[in-house]
Amino acid sequence: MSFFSRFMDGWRKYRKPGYYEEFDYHWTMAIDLDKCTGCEACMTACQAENNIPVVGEEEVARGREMQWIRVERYWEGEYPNAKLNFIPMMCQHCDAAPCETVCPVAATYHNQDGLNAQIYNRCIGTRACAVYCPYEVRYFNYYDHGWDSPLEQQLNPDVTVRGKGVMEKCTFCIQRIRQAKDMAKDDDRRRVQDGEVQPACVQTCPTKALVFGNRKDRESEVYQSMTDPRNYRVLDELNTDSSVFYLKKVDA
Amino acid sequence: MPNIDRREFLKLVGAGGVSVGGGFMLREANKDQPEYLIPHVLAPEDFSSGLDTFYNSVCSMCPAGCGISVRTREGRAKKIEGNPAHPVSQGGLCTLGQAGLQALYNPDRLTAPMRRAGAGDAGSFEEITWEQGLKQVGDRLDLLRAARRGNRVALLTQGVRGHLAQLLESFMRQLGSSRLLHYDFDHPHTLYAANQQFFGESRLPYYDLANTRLLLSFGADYLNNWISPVHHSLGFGESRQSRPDVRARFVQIEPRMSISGAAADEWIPAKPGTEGILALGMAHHIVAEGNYSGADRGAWTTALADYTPDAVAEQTGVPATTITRLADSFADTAPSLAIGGGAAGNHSNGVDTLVAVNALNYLAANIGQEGGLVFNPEPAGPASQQHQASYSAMVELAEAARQGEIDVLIINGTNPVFTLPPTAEFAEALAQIPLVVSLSSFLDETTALADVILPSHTYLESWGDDFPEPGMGFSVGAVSQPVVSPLYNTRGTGDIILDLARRMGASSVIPWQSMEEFLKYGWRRIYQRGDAQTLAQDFDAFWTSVLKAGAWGETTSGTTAFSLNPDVIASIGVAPPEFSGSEEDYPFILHPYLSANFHDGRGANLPWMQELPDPMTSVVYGSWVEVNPVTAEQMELSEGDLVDIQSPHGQLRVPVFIYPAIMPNVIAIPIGQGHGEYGRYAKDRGVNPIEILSPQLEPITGNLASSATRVSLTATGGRVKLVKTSGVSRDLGRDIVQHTGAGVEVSSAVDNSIPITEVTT
Amino acid sequence: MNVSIVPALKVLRPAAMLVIVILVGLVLGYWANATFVPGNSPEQPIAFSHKIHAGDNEVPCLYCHTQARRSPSAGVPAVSKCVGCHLEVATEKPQIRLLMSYWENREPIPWIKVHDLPDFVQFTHKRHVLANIECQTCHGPVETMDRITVSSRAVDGSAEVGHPWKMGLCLSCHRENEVVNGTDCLTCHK
Amino acid sequence: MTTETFKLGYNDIHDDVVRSIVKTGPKYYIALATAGSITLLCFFFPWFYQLYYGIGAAGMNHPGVWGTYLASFIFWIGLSHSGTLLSCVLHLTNSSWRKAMYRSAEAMTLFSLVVAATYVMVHVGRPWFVHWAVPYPNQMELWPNFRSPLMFDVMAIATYITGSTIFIYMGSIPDFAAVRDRTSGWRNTMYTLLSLGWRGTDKEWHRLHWAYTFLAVLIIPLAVSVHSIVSWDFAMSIVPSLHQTIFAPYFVVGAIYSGTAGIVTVMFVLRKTMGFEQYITKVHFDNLGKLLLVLSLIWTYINGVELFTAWYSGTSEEYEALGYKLFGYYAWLYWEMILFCAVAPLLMFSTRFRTSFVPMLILSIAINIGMFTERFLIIATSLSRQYLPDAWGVYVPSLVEISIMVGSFALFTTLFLVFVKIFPSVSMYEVKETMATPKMEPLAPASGSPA
Repeated sequence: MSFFSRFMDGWRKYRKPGYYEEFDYHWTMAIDLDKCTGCEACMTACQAENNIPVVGEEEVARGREMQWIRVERYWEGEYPNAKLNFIPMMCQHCDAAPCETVCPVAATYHNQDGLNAQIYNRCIGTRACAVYCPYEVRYFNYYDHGWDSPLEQQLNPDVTVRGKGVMEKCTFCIQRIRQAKDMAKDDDRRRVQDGEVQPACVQTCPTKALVFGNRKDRESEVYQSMTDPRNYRVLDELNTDSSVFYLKKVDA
Repeated sequence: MPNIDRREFLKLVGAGGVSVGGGFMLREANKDQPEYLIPHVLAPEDFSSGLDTFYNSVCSMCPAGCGISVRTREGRAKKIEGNPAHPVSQGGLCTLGQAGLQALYNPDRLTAPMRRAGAGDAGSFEEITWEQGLKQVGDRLDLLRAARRGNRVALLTQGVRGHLAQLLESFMRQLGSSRLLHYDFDHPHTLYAANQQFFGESRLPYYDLANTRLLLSFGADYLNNWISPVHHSLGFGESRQSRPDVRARFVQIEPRMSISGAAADEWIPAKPGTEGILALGMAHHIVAEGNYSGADRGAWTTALADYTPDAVAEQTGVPATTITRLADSFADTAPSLAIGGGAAGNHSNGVDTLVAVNALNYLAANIGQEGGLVFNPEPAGPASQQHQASYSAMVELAEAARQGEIDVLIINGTNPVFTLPPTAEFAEALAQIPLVVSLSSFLDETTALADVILPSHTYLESWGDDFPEPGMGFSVGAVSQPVVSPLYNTRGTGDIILDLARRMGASSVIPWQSMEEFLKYGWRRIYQRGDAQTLAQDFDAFWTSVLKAGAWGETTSGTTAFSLNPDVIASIGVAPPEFSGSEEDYPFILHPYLSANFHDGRGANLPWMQELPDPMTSVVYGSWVEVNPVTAEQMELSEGDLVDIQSPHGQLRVPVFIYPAIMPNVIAIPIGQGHGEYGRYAKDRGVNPIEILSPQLEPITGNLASSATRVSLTATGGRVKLVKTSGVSRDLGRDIVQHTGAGVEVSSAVDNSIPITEVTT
Repeated sequence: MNVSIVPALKVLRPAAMLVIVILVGLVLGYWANATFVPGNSPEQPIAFSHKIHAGDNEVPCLYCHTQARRSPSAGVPAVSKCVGCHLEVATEKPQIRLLMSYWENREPIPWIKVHDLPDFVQFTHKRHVLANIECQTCHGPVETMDRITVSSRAVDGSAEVGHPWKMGLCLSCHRENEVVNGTDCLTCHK
Repeated sequence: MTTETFKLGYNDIHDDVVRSIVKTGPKYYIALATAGSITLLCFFFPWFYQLYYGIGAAGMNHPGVWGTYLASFIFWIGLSHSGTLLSCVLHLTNSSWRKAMYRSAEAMTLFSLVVAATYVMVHVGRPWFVHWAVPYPNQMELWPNFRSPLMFDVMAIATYITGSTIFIYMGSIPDFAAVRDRTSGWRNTMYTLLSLGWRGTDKEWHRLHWAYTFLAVLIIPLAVSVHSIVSWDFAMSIVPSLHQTIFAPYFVVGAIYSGTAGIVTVMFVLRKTMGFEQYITKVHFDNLGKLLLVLSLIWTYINGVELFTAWYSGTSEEYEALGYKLFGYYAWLYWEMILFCAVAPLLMFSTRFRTSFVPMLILSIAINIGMFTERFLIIATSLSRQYLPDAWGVYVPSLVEISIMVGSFALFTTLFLVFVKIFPSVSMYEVKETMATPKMEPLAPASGSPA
């Protein structure tokens, strides 16, 4: 089979709707905005788990902060009826991700588990993905970050420390997913069970507002959440077909 | 091959030679430095390279006492997670708890014992050995003890519970000193006093948020800093959507919207210090409407006569209709729950306010009820609150020091120089004490003034235990074990105290060689409390199982029956709050609040916390003053404008942040920044509002009425860029955070046409 | 008037030859370094011979590298492990004396890492060992080496299989054995 | 045909041009030295600093991950469009007045492309891996992402560079030959090689013309495609105010617009510095002026359309982006652009303006400043106002960026200065074509004896 026909074949396969259905997993997150208190525990958990650097005051002032998950805040109304709504925002792992189409070296792509992968060592730093991402959740390493010794002793050995000129973003804690799969393999199960793997943010959330799991397992908690009548997806009108579901805030 | 003359040939040979060398060097230069594989000499049996080991322990970043489970790899702590088995945290953990790792691996830790260099100024120290340090202190203690002048020794510690508290107690008893003070800036003295008055026990009940249907919070920021935030958050989540058709309603009453206020369904600004009056207004309505039908109804009617909704509305600025509406729903919803604390408790009428809140619970019959107030049994282990020092107690200590009544002051963990207003003149007092010993792990403001520093382990390196206060309605305990071997030449607080005890010749009474040993001794008694089934296994098995589980619990629950002492009813009543400074000169009321990131300032040396956006404002690295938009408009202030904040006792210069949810005559500054010492990350950042607080007291407890300072605001014309991560905090009708009415059916998942296929696991 | 380019080329010839000679020289030098001073076989602090242990005495790999079957990293044995045998075995040999001196001073042996992957590759020994992949598949015929060398020879020592520490080899192997999602980047890079 | 060229004989042309190559005054060296050193100081030095420190040396930040580097890239690509495209079109339309200027125009194309390509390296975070964007078989079994507009870009630009290089080279073979015959020493050798043994036989001329026309036809669609693809780097995103169907034509027009303006500038300079007064004349400025005018009108029209559709859409996103463009942080730049690119060019309605050199020079420079601003605004305004207001921010270029921007012009100048000493910067044979054949003296008196 010639390269071209192989390539075209892959192209068609990739673009066929429901292409991902033949696989075992479709990792999905559901976030209940009615439970989220904006405490930002998820942010620190993520920073600790994923070796996210501290960039310092000057860099934050220049808009170079690094937050794979951030809590956005939106005020509503005026005093005395002012209300503050929080919404955690991280990579939505879109099934139709704009960022994936634009990367010239395919450093970001969609894998068979419904994850939007970012391969640091393949990235050449065109930053096009960050432009194309409507959720603004991709963060760029503008230089090599350092850790004041001995802070570097805390770094997670399972996660690559990114160097300068590389784009990075939320991975749904891929290292934990891999570990869970590894365990499943050990006691030869075909599939990871629900609740066996939790990203750092989900694990730490004090109100349990975040739920993570395999969408394709109908018993899973996340499936229950994403089929909740309150569910919606941010910027759904862009047809990014994202894998992060939000549950509407309830006015009462 | 064309003929080449000699010169040509030599040229070529030369060039060839050079280039061969060049090529050789090229590869030589590209070789990377060798890496080394350093094996163990003797491998510990629980060690396996490349695999995680989890240790359960207890978080000490704040007094809540959450259970944690620390992931370590090859002897280094990598991640702190909530311990699912621990009833307080149940797997959850707050951001400060996560950042405990950076306390352990902080670059600015004290690495060895030190002594003030000569008569040198603060901060210049010389390194000494432990023997030297301990000898210097121990000898002094021994002398004093021998001379029966032990009372000239004072021990000032952060609020510690469990056997360390007991150890300190017996240590001081051996010295014959009564000067054992636990000091936390945010200790809810008024709450304890109020419970003492109302329930007759100076303990905290368990607030059952998980099962309540309506929560009225009078100034208590229960999701952020109040008592046990993580556990409250769990309860909050539990009563929001976790069970089918159960959704509790949360109402927050406070002058400045806190995180809890943002999470609440309704936020009601009431004039600072009038929360108690509001509570009584509601109580009045409940009784008047006949929603309360207890035997003592008559007594209540008379006691609450003055607090008619209209009168209360007049005082609190909350409309009468709101008061009655809340009162009705509070009485009708069962179980409902009212909690009070935070700023509401830090006024001149703090205790009365919180008594009033208790009364509200009493009238709605929430006491001893699931979903209401649940009384705790006696904690299984030693508790500490009876030693908690109020502001006036600290002032007394300072006064005693100035009188020269104190020879030795041992300070453990707490940082009064930072958390006491200058009016207490604590720093000056320290200068009067001949020997100030600090056991802190960091060079904070207080430690900088010490004469000898005996640096202690961080909580991740040392032994200890904890009996959370409040309990969970049943007895809970947990042992905190070292998760990594000590990084530096430091020692555990307990071990230092034990060593000092030996040196002052108290080893007959305090014979233990190490904290671990003492813990085992103490826990043996707890083990003996157990039933036949637990007793069946021997103590060591029990001990290891407690360490493994990271938590220990008992099903014994506190009393449910409660009868109110009639005198209380008669005494009920809340006086209007007193503020320092006249309203003319100081038009604004200062509302200092514990920062979400730094707690009372202890988190300021953690880079993660410094760079974590403040939840409400997204400001990082620094301080700000929150001003109501209307006020700002009147004073022509915009974000980043530098203003001078003048109180009767001091002045601060801070940038303005326009805060949509704060009363027009109130301004708020977060506590936690403004350190003068405390490491590279904390030093010289922002301001510390405590510096300008007036020494306004709550008479019953002697607690500092920290929310009762009036200030004035003057623009300086200066301007700075407020460093924050948020761009624009309005969603401009883009429907990013979507809402729905309660129980209204909205688009179902099918509409989203999510491809879902059956899989069999 | 001469318009042909040939004479012009003639003029250029010496320059051209110079260039050619220099290029050849560079390649030659590079090659010489690669063959005669290879960086992939460093002198170890103790001249430990895999040939004697794994080869002649047929000590199984996992006897010393115990971690390999349950952990991502194979791990080097603790000094105690070596001493365990060498209290009796071959005690008089100079190298063993050297080992003992480390042991007596309670010093670890600073072995130099030979097989080194970049930090962005997350390789796990466990899965490969449990899948019964011969250690030699990637590490070469160690049982024949006195000093460990990154070898590009196949298990049977027959043909070159290409450098074992290049991504291509991982991929081809994953392809042959039809590893589930074996060519997904996230399998090794994260 | 204008009258001046009639005064010239073939030899005059040759002498003039060859002189411009062989005779080098100190002025030239000074110019070259200055340009070269500025290039080093302002372009390469900051770039190497950035390579060492990371892209952080530039002012880019979280919402604004693209900045002046990409703006300059588009600008240079745009500039490149002038030359080749122009000379192709004019060649095919057989308009004689172009012949004096097209060589320099093509040179401009080539060098702007080179500079643009360098800018790609400056822009990306890890230039040392940029070859991964090129499809070639490798042991990693990895290919570039063929769906990516950026990848199209790499292809298109590579092709375009090759195409225009061949085009300019082929066009100048006869002139190389001509120079060859008038030079000696190493120059002679060089031109002998460059001219590939050109004799000037009818056959050669015929083939040259045929191939030349063929290439011209080939390059026009290529040029158009290149800039369409560049525009898709933006238009294929879903960023409000970038996601627009009109972008491809918009960019192409913009490119030719700025390119033509660029030619005016270059021609003015050549005319003054190389003493080509007779070859580059009012006529050229007049015609180019007309062309510029038309282009500016089209450009203005497309801008208007863009604004209208944004307003008409009525969505919060487009609205916000529009308002921000017109009245936001960068508003002053926007109005500057309108002034330079839409209003000022209207002056060219008057023939007097078109035929006067200095004003045309000023205008052409103004237009290119405006066009650079346009490219900058396209990126800056839309990136700072996207879907989630919480993530909004502002991008301000850093000193390094500005210096590199300045340096890139110096780089361009340097290349051009080198060019004029190697290439005959005016196409001699084509100028000759435009001249009446001069009177020939009979070689010998006719002897009356019939054989």
